[in-house]
Amino acid sequence: MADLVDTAALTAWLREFARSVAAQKDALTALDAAIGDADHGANLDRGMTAVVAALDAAPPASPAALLKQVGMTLVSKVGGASGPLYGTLFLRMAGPAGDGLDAAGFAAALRAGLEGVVARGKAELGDKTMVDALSPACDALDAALGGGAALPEALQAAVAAGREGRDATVPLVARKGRASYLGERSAGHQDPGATSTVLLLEAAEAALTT
Amino acid sequence: MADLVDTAALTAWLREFARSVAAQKDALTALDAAIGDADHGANLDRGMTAVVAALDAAPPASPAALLKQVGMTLVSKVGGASGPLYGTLFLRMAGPAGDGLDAAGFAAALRAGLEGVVARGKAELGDKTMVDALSPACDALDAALGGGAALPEALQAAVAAGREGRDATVPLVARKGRASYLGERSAGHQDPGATSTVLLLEAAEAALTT
Amino acid sequence: MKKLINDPADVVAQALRGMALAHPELRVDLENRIVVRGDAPVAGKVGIVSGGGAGHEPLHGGFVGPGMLDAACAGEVFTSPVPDQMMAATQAVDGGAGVLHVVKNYTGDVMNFEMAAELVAAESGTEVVAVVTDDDVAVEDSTYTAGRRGVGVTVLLEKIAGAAAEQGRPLAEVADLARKVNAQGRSMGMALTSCTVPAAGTPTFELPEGEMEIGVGIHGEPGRRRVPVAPAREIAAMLVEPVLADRDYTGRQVLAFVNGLGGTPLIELYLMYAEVAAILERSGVTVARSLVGSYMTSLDMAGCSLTLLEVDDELVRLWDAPVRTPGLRWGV
Amino acid sequence: MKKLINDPADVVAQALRGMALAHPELRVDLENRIVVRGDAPVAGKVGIVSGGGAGHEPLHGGFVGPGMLDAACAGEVFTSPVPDQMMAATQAVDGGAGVLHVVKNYTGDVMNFEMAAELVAAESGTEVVAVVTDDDVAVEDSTYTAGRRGVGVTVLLEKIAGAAAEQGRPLAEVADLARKVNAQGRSMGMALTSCTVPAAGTPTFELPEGEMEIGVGIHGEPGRRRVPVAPAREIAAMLVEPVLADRDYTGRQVLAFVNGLGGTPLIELYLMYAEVAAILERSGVTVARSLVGSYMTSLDMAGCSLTLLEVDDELVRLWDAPVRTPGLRWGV
Ligand SMILES: Nc1ncnc2c1ncn2[C@@H]1O[C@H](COP(=O)(O)OP(=O)(O)O)[C@@H](O)[C@H]1O
Ligand SMILES: Nc1ncnc2c1ncn2[C@@H]1O[C@H](COP(=O)(O)OP(=O)(O)O)[C@@H](O)[C@H]1O
Ligand SMILES: [Mg+2]
Ligand SMILES: [Mg+2]
Ligand SMILES: [Mg+2]
Ligand SMILES: [Mg+2]
Repeated sequence: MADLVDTAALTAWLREFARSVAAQKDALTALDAAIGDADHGANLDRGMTAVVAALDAAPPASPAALLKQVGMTLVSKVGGASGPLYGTLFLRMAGPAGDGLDAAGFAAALRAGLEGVVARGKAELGDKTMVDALSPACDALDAALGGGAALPEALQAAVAAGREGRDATVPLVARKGRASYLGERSAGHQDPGATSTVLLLEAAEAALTT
Repeated sequence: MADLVDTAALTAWLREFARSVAAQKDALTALDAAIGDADHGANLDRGMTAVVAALDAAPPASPAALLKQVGMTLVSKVGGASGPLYGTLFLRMAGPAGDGLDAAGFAAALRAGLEGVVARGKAELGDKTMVDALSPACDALDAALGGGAALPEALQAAVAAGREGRDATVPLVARKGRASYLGERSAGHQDPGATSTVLLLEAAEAALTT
Repeated sequence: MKKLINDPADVVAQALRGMALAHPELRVDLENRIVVRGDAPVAGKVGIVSGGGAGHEPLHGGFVGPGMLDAACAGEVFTSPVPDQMMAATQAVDGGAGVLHVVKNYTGDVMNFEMAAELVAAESGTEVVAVVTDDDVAVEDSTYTAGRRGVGVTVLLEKIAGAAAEQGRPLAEVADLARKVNAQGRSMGMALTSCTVPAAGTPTFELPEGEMEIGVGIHGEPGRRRVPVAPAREIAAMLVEPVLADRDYTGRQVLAFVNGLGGTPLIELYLMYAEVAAILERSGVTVARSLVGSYMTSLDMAGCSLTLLEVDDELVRLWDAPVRTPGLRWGV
Repeated sequence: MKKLINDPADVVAQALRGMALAHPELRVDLENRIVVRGDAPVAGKVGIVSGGGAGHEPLHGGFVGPGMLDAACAGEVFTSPVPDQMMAATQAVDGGAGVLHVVKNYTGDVMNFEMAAELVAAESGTEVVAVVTDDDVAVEDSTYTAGRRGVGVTVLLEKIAGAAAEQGRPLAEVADLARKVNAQGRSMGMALTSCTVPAAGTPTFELPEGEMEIGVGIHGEPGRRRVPVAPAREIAAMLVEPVLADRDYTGRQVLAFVNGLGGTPLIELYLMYAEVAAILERSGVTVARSLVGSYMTSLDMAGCSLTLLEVDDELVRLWDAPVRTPGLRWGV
C-alpha cells in the first residue's frame, strides 16, 4: 500500500530534509541573525549532515531504530536550542513507529513529536517558535486523514498549514528562545525554527508521496 | 655692565622660553609623533608652566638658586627623556652661576649644562638629539666671546649654530631615544629635542641682550 | 576580521589544546571538549559541572580546579554544548555525593543540560541537581518568556558553590547556596563595540563611532537602548541604577564585580570600578568584597558589565575560601 | 575613541583610585602615584621597586605584593614616572637590605631611575641597584644606540627576583638573578590593531583591515615589518623564529609566556599558545613552565607577544614560589 511509511520512505524523507536544509542554510542563518544569534542554518546543517552520514554508515533496520538514531544524532551534534528540540521530535516519533507506519500512524507519530517539542521547550502557540508551524501542520494532517484523504493530499494540507503558521510568526513578539530578549524588537521578523520546520514538512510531502 | 646675567635676566630668559614652548607646543609634539611618541611639546610645556609658577610663587634670591629650582622643577614635573635632560642642563648650570654671571661665565655655565646632558644621555654629536643643537651653539658662543664679541652678538652666533645643528638632524638616523627604534625609518625627520633646544637659545638671545 | 586564529570553524578545539598545554594540572578531554579537575572524581565531594558556548573565557573552563568547578563543557562559540558532553563531565566528577549542574539561562543551555540530566538518570544512579542563573536585569522578566539571561553572577556562584562543595557539604545544601547566590545577584552590561563571531567573520551588530549599547548580552544580543558614548561616570550610573532599581541593595553588604567583555583593558576596568564604587557609597550600599577583571568575556567585545551580589558572613567566608583555578586563584 | 574613561587627561589617577578601592591589601599613594605593598617596608628584606608609563596594566602596580614587587610607580600613559616618585617608593620599601630598581630599557625610564638613585644616594644611606630589561629582539641591538626595549621578560624578572628577595637573599644576589633572567630572556610582539592613547584620541598608527605589524613595541612603536594578516600558526612562527634566531634555546628548558596586548581575548591567546608550543616542540625546546594571559598590555591594542626565558631548576623553583599580587597569585 502506497501509504505505508517504511524505513526506506523515512530515509528518503530525511535525506530530502538534509538536502533542503543545506540549500537553505544561509537563508535560515540570516533569519536567525535578525532576532537570534545567526547560527540556525549552520546548526541544522551540521546536524543533518551527521544524520545522513549515520544513515550511510549503518542503515537502520526499522523505522523506530531509524527515528531514534536520527534523534540521538541531532541531540549529540547540534547543541543550541534546535538540537534538543528537533532531536526530541524524532525521538518521540520513534515510539509509535515500530516497524512501519500507515498514514494515521505517521500522523500520530508526528503529533507525538510535537508534544515532545512542547514538553521540552514549554512553548505555546504564538510564542514565535517552530511550534507555530508544527502544531497547525499536525492538526491539518489529522483533519485531512480523518476526512478520508490519502497521505499525499493530507501532507499537502499539512505543508499549507505549516506555511501559514510560519508566515504568521512575522508580526509576533517572541516569548521563547533568544528572540525573546529583543521584546518588541522581535516583531516584524520571521522565526527561523518555524521556517526550518516547514522545510521538514515539505520534505515529507516530496519524499512520502511518490 | 650690560653683560651681567643676573637673577632678573635669567628669569626673563626662562619666562620667554616658557612662552615660546607654549606657542610651539603642537609643532614640537607633531615632530615627536613622526619619530617618537607624540609628547615632547606636552612634556616641555607641562614643565615650563610649572617652572613659571614656581618663579611666581617664590622668586629665587640668586642665579644659582634660580637655576637649581628650574632644574628640580623640570626633573620632577616632566618625566620621559626630556625631563632629566633639560633638568640636568639647568642643574649643572647652577654650579658655576654663583650670584651672577658675566658673558664668559654664562657660556661656561651653558657648556656645563651641555656636559650634564651628555653625561646623562650618553649621546654623541650626530645621534639626532638635542645635543646636535646645543653642542655647536656652545662652541659658537665660546668662539664669539673669545673673539672679543659682546654677549648679544655671541648669542646671535650661538642661535645660528644651533639652528644649523637642528636642521642637520633631518637626514640623520637616530641612535638615541625612542627614534632609534625606527632605525633607518627615523631619517628624513627633524629631531624634536634639537628643535626645542633652539627655542631655548632664541629665548636667551631675546631676553639676555636687552 | 582580525583575530589570532587559524580556521574560523575550528577555534574552540584549538584554544582548548592550548589550554591543555598551559594547564597540565587539569585534564582536558579534547574529544568531548570538557575540562576536568586533575584529581576528579573527589570521593565524597559534590561534583560541580558547568558549561556553555565558548567565547566567554576564562568562563567556564578557566574556573575548573580545587574550590570551584570540577568540570566544564565547551560548546561551539556562543552555542550550548550537547548532552553527551555534559554526561561525560558528570560521570567524570561523580564522587558519590551527587553532581550540581550550573546552567546559564539560555534556552539551548537549559534544554541540553535537562536532556543530559535525563540521560544520566536513565543510565546511572548519580543524583543531579541543576541550578539556573538569570541575573541580567537588562531583560525584562516574565513567566511567559524565556526569562532573564544568566551573566556575571554565574562566576560568583561557581566560586561560592565550589567552596561549599570543597567543605564537603551535601548536594542539597550546595544547591540551596547556589540558588541563594543567583537570587541575591543582579547584573547589567554595556558594549562600546560589537564582538565578531569567527565563523561569521563580521561584527554581530553595527555600533557606530560615538555610540554604545546599554544592556547588551554576552553573545552580542542587542540591549535596552543605544545611546551616545558617555564618560565612565555616566556609564557607571547607567549600569548601577537599573541594578538598584531591580533589587534594593541599600544598607546591604555586597560583592561588587566589574567584568571586562574581552576587548577592554584593565586600566579602564579599574577606572570604571572607581566610578561604580562612588555611586554605591552615595547609595548607601557597602562593598564587602570586589572583583575587577575580564572573567566572563564576549569574544573581543569592548565594554563591561556590573554584577552586585548581596553577601552575608557565610557568603563572604565562602568567597574568601581557597580556590586554585587558571582564572581565579587565592588562599591556596 | 571609545574608552571607559572620563577626562582623557586624567586616566591614570582615576584608574589608580579604582585599584586602591579594589585592593585594600595594597597601599596606594594617589599623591605620588605609587602602589606599595601593604606591609612595607619588610625589615631585612631587599625591596623591589619598578615603574614606568601607565597603559600596561596589570604591569607594574598589579604585581605589587608578597613574592613580587614592594612598590610600583605609575607615570602618565606611556611616559616614564619622575624621580620624586621613585624616591618616595624606594624610601617606602627600604627594609634595611637595600632596594632593587627594575627598569625597562627606555631612555626616559632609565634616566629618571638614574636620577632617583642619585637623589636617594645623596639623601640617605639606602643602597640602590638598578637592573635594566632589554629583551625585545624586534629592535636590532648596538652599543651605539639606545639598545633594545624592555618588554615581556620584565614580568618574569619581577616574579623571580621578588621570590628571591622574599627568601631573604642579599641585594647583590637578587640583582644577579635579575640580570640573569634578563640575559636569558627574549621577546617578540605583534599587533593586529593600534592602541589609542587617551590624550591623543586617535590610533597611534594606521593598520588597515587585512594588515598586521610584526615587532611592534608596547607603546605602539612601529615594528620590523608590516605584513598581511595570517593564520595564528604563521603568526606564531613570525614570533618564535626571530627569538630562536637571536638566542638558541634548542635543548634548553624554557618558560614560555604568551602575553595579550589588551584588546585580544584569552581564547585567542590560548590558541596562539598551542601554536607556539608546537613550534617549540619541533625545535627541540622544552617548555618547563608557561604563562598565558594579558600581563603587559599596550592599552587597547589587539595582538600578543611571545617571551622565552631559559630556566634552570633554581629559576623554576623561584617561579613556582608563592606570590600574592592582583596580577599573579599562586602557592599562597
Ligand atoms: N522554547 C522553545 N520552544 C520551541 N522552539 C524554540 C524554543 N526556543 C527556541 N526555539 C526555536 O529554535 C530556533 C532557534 O534555533 P537555533 O538558532 O538553532 O538555536 P539557538 O537559539 O540556541 O542559537 C528558534 O527560531 C525557535 O523556532
Ligand atoms: N640619550 C639622549 N641624549 C640626549 N637627548 C636625548 C636622548 N634621548 C632622547 N633625547 C631627546 O629627547 C627628545 C624626546 O623628548 P620627549 O619626547 O619629551 O621624551 P620621550 O622620548 O621620553 O617621550 C628627543 O627628540 C631627543 O632630542
Ligand atoms: Mg541561533
Ligand atoms: Mg616623546
Ligand atoms: Mg546558538
Ligand atoms: Mg614620552
